[in-house]
Amino acid sequence: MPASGKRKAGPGNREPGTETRGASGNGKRAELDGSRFPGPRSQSASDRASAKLTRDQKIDLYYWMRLTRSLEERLVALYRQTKVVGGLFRSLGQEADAVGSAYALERRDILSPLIRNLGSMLVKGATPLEILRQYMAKGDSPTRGRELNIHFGDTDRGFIGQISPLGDMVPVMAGVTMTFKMRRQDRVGLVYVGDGATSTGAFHEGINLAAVQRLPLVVIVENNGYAYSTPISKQTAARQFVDKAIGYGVPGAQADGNDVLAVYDVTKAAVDRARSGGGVSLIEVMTYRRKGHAEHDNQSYVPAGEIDRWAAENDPLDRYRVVMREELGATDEEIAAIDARVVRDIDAATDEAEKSPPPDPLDALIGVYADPPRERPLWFREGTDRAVDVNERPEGWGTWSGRTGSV
Amino acid sequence: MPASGKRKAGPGNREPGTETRGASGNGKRAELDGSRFPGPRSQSASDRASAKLTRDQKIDLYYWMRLTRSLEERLVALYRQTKVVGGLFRSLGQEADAVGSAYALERRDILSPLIRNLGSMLVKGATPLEILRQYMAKGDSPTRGRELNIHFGDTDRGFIGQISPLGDMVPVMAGVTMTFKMRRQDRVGLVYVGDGATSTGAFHEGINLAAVQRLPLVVIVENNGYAYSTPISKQTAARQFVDKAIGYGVPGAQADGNDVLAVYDVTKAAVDRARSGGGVSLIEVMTYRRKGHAEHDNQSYVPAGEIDRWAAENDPLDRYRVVMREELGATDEEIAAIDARVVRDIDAATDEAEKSPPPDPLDALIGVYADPPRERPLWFREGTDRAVDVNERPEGWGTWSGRTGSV
Amino acid sequence: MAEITYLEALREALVEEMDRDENVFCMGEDIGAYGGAFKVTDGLLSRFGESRVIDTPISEIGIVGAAAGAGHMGMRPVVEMQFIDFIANAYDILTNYVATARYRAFLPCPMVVRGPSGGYVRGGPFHSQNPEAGFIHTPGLKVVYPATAEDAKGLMKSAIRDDDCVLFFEHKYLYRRIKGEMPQGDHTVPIGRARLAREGRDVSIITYAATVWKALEAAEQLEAQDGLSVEVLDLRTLAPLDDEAIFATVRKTNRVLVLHEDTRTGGIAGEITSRINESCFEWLDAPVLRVTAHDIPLPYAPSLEDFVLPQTSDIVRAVRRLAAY
Amino acid sequence: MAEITYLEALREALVEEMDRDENVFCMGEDIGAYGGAFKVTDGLLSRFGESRVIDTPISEIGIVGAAAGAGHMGMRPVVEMQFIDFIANAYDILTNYVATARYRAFLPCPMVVRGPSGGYVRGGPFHSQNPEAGFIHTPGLKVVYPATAEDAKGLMKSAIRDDDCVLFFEHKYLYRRIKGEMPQGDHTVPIGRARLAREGRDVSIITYAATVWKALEAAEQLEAQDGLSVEVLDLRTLAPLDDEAIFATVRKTNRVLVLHEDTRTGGIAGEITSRINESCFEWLDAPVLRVTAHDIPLPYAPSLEDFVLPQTSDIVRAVRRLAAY
Ligand SMILES: Cc1ncc(C[n+]2csc(CCOP(=O)(O)OP(=O)(O)O)c2C)c(N)n1
Ligand SMILES: Cc1ncc(C[n+]2csc(CCOP(=O)(O)OP(=O)(O)O)c2C)c(N)n1
Ligand SMILES: [Mg+2]
Ligand SMILES: [Mg+2]
Repeated sequence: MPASGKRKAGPGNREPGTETRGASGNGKRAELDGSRFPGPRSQSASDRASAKLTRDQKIDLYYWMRLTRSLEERLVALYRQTKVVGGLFRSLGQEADAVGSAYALERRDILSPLIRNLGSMLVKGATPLEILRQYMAKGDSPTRGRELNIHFGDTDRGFIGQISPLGDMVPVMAGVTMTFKMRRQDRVGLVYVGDGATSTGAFHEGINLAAVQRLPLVVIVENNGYAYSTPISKQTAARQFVDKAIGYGVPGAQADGNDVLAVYDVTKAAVDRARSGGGVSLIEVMTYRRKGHAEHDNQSYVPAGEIDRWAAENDPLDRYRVVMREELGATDEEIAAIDARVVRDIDAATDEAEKSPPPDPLDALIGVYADPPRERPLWFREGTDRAVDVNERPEGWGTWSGRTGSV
Repeated sequence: MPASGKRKAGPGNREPGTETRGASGNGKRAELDGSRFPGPRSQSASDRASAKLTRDQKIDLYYWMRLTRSLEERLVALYRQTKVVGGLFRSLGQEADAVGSAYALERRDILSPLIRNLGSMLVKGATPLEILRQYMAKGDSPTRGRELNIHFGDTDRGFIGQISPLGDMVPVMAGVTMTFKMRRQDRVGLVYVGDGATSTGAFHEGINLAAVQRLPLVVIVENNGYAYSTPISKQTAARQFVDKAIGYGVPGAQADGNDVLAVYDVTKAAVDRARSGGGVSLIEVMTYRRKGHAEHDNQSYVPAGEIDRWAAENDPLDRYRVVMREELGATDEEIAAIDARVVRDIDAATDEAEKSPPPDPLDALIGVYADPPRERPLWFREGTDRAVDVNERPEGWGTWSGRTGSV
Repeated sequence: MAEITYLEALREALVEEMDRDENVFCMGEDIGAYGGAFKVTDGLLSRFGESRVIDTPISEIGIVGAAAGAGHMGMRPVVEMQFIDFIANAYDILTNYVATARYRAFLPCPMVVRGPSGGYVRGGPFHSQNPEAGFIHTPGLKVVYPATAEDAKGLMKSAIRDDDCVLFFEHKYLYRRIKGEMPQGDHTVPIGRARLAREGRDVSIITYAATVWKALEAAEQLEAQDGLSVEVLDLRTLAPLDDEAIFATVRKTNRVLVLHEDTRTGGIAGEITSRINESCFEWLDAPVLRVTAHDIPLPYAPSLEDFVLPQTSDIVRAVRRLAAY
Repeated sequence: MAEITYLEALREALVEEMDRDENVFCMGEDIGAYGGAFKVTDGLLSRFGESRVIDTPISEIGIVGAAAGAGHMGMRPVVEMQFIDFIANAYDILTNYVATARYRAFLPCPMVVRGPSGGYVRGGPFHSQNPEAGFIHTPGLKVVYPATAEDAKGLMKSAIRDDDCVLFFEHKYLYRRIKGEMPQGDHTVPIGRARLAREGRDVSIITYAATVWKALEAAEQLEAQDGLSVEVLDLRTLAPLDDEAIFATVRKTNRVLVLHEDTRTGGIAGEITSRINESCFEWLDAPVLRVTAHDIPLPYAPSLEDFVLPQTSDIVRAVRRLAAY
């Protein structure tokens, strides 16, 4: 596999935050634990799971990464037009991590995505139309306007929407995979946590419970260098996140998160292990968050040059295009055709999504419980079908006595 | 140090639960991490911190262990006389762990004991009289009858009482030691967690925060084989609790928890490290809980013979008496004199404690807040100075219509 | 039929539901080999095996979260908090994840979180709590708290069959003190329906759990000593509240005492008072009064615990005041 | 003097208190280099340095627990929840450890837990919460929730100086929309004291935080359109409640609306209604009514959020009903 060197981290491609990590340690990297399954780098090219992917499948990986990136770019445009309600979260530079890992699952498997796993959701069958409607808080969005951005799921297609409190999806996915095990189903679960979320009690309790129960669960720690503004050196004193595997007694592995095939390989190995009764694995994928936590974040806390270096030297799409050309013999035309298809798909979805109406206010009352299926409107709302009088909002409250500041 | 072989685990002295541990691993013990400070076994006898203890201090260690055990035995007698209010928790077989570790602290240092750290509290200056009053819910007990058993503290003497929710003391002690660091005080904190409590989110968040901040905190995991009825194989898939140190990026060490000098040595090393700015350490002490979780627990879940074996072959007092005779030249008379002194101390304290009155009901109103310093009794209590009419209790509620079962 | 205790009634409900539906399973700390701190799940392990009676690490977040995930997949988990006090550790995942799952994600989340609750047992501040108020406040959760053995069984069976999360508070003082004869057959008690524990004309006491028995005791005293006829309404379900039953007793006696063991401020009595106020203001001949615990962490010594918690004599005093109003 | 925003007022309070007392320090996620998600702590790091402005891992239990430990040692920590919604993760350590420390162990536990709260900002179910009810219910905690910039500053300074734990809810909708002129000098506002935001004779609205502004807007409308004189009481402190101020306004107008943004069942309105009932029953000419959010996890789409939350027109309707009663 001649291009494998290209997939290795380049010179500018140092791991995020290495200058401060291991602050409390001696700087030495931990010995790899013998019980860890071999990571992709220690395998010969033909042993890699990705060696078994067809050319079409490998091209597919590019399509999903491209779709992820372009869809987010469309969302940026809509955000600037104030059509997105609330914040916009990017996964720029992390597309390989999301797509490569999700691609290692079967349809019957279930994953729980995070805010930067748009790519995982697309691979699992979420559509651009759903994403666009969701971000624009439309009435026919997957959550009917109840939840924001990509917080939605579909157990049939195999993804469960996250909630905001970080770490909570780990115990939830322990329960999902506990069910697989109890029912002797041939299914696997995958849950993502950010470097930041590894500090939460929920992560700890969830992975520990899953490990003890030997559940078919893969836990991917996405080390993208930051949690909001917090660098990993302030998140953990561990020399690497994969070291946490040892404390839970589960195999651990690291992968270059900007190498889609490496991510696929390492995830596939863990998924196979889980499927064959080998229990939990913890994978650290090394990547980098090139945009702010959300669009409003100006990343003032990032050292000068760091982002540019990652963009210039370690973009997952750039890197994969090299692989496509060199290993798959893809031509510029073939790649351009995929890019064009992505744009068409997104254009069509955008047109469609923009047409959708906002939710009917009264839909708010439906489905807090299975029984009763509908809440009664409070007495002061009886006879009204919405909350806000037409003329109330523009003046707004907070304007009283000229006390309004600028928003 | 000729007796060092004796302090090593004997044949019956296997680590608790080894038959099931590492269920998900390959049974291989993890390589010791190079950054761990050397445990006592790898040190030559004269390097050990305990080599610097005077003979009196070493005799002292026996006094504290003996006092711990005998005081608990007295509590058992009082419990059988129904003079103890609520449950009784024993540390039988774990006295070395508690005493040896606390002995490594200075008076200005602060520790946070658990339910099986009566010995630590005694070393830190808690008195038998306080313990007895506390267990009997007396009005002049350290918490004036508000909290049970050994849940009390005194920051002057350097211990902070635990609360029941497990793990919570770890972040609290992170805050205590954060203060030491901020004020540049030459003080160290020590917090105990059980094998069971390592599974809690509070433990995880607390030790991780402390590790990142390089706080002068020693975390001792007391592996006594069980959490209530749960064996360690159902608590963690890790091959050993000390492995968790790696995931937090802190040095870890293990010690034979039934060897009071070994516990002292390993703790002293961690305390010295903390004091000199080296941050958090995690120590696993291997011991065994010979009584049930509390007195009511009949330990039906314990494999036959396990308790007897630990009692016969690995009692920390028995083992230390050998050391005292062989290394310190202690005579049977000298040891008997200490035992007698302990009994006298406890007898006197018991007589005194039994005299104490129960709390005045109205004391319940004092001190929920600094301001207001006292709650007002609810209107239906105005003019009364207690809650229960003399004749109300005997009939009691729950007797209605002959529905009372046995208690 | 022989009477069984409140605790045995709970166990019977678990066994029957696990027999009936293989999706029902139990999970918690020390519930298997040991049978639970109070032995509620005693015998379940040998009957149903390790895969349906799961001993877990000490991880309330983990257990509750896992139950949610299993619930999404069609299981019906019953999880134990060793003491209900430790439900505080799972507050986030219960109120943020579980309670909202159906609404925000259309995910079913059937599960029961059960545990020994309440005081009067010298358990001190962390083994005596009544944390219901914090959950009644959360849309998406249901909350039950039975006072009788019959209701313990019938509500547990309904809770397990409910398609949403039910918090099941069991009063540990009642576990072995209260007995009842179980109705034959598949005995369920509907969630959301109160029970008239005693009929009366003069004053209503609205309460639940252990204080139902205190109210009944006070009612007997008041009848004997004052000739007062006191009605006692046992709420049984705290969320959703049975407004109909509450309003009916108010309209009947026109004098209401709300009684609970929980601390006063922010306790459920406020909510009940508000609803009565909004819907039955004209029927009130006296203010709705509350008898509750003091706003104090529950101390452990008997003299202190008795002082902080509501007692029968307090109820007697309050009812007399209402009757004389 | 120039006006400053509610948010700037909070920052001023932090800076002044950190200047005044070296034991005051701040701790939280992204509060240092980034200055906090809403920039409340912007500039503190450069002014006070890393040892007094501490960026932490994502660990609400850890942060709150550490604050408690530091408080025991004489420090005065101010910890930020990035959104107050995440205080749910610290529910155990706050309600079990912190709230009881003084009572059960005579340990001082001064600390402030502060964070952006409340809705009307399209934040969805986990960035819009008003979790005050769960804490008002806990003896040992104090709870404040200011509506004005002056109170934001004055209460923050008092909270930091308080010897117990104060939960400080900051309404994120008000951060940059509300301005005020700060009184000269060491401006503190006492905890436990309500503020008469508007005097009136006919109906009282008792409320706090963002809905104070809605109440004032409704009052103006009602005056203009109906000639009604509406009094607005801004509670400012929710625990302990200012009974005196509450009872005074009830006795003055005899008609009361309790208004809050929080969900209805188990919200603080119930508690207030109960207290009014117990202490001012004879003064009431109408039932105490509530305007609150619906009992629904707060949805994100504007049309849905507006429907679930209380709006000015609801208040107008409710006051009219009270006035006509
Ligand atoms: C329990 C909890 N605390 C705080 C937050 C606020 N918050 C949202 S995202 C975030 C940073 C997450 O960082 P990381 O886990 O590394 O994921 P990334 O955004 O880098 O993918 C924080 C602090 C939260 N959502 N949940
Ligand atoms: C958060 C929490 N969950 C459950 C309990 C109930 N509980 C009390 S002690 C105990 C077992 C503790 O085991 P371990 O930590 O190993 O300590 P040991 O008793 O063995 O010293 C349990 C489950 C608790 N106190 N706190
Ligand atoms: Mg990150
Ligand atoms: Mg243990």
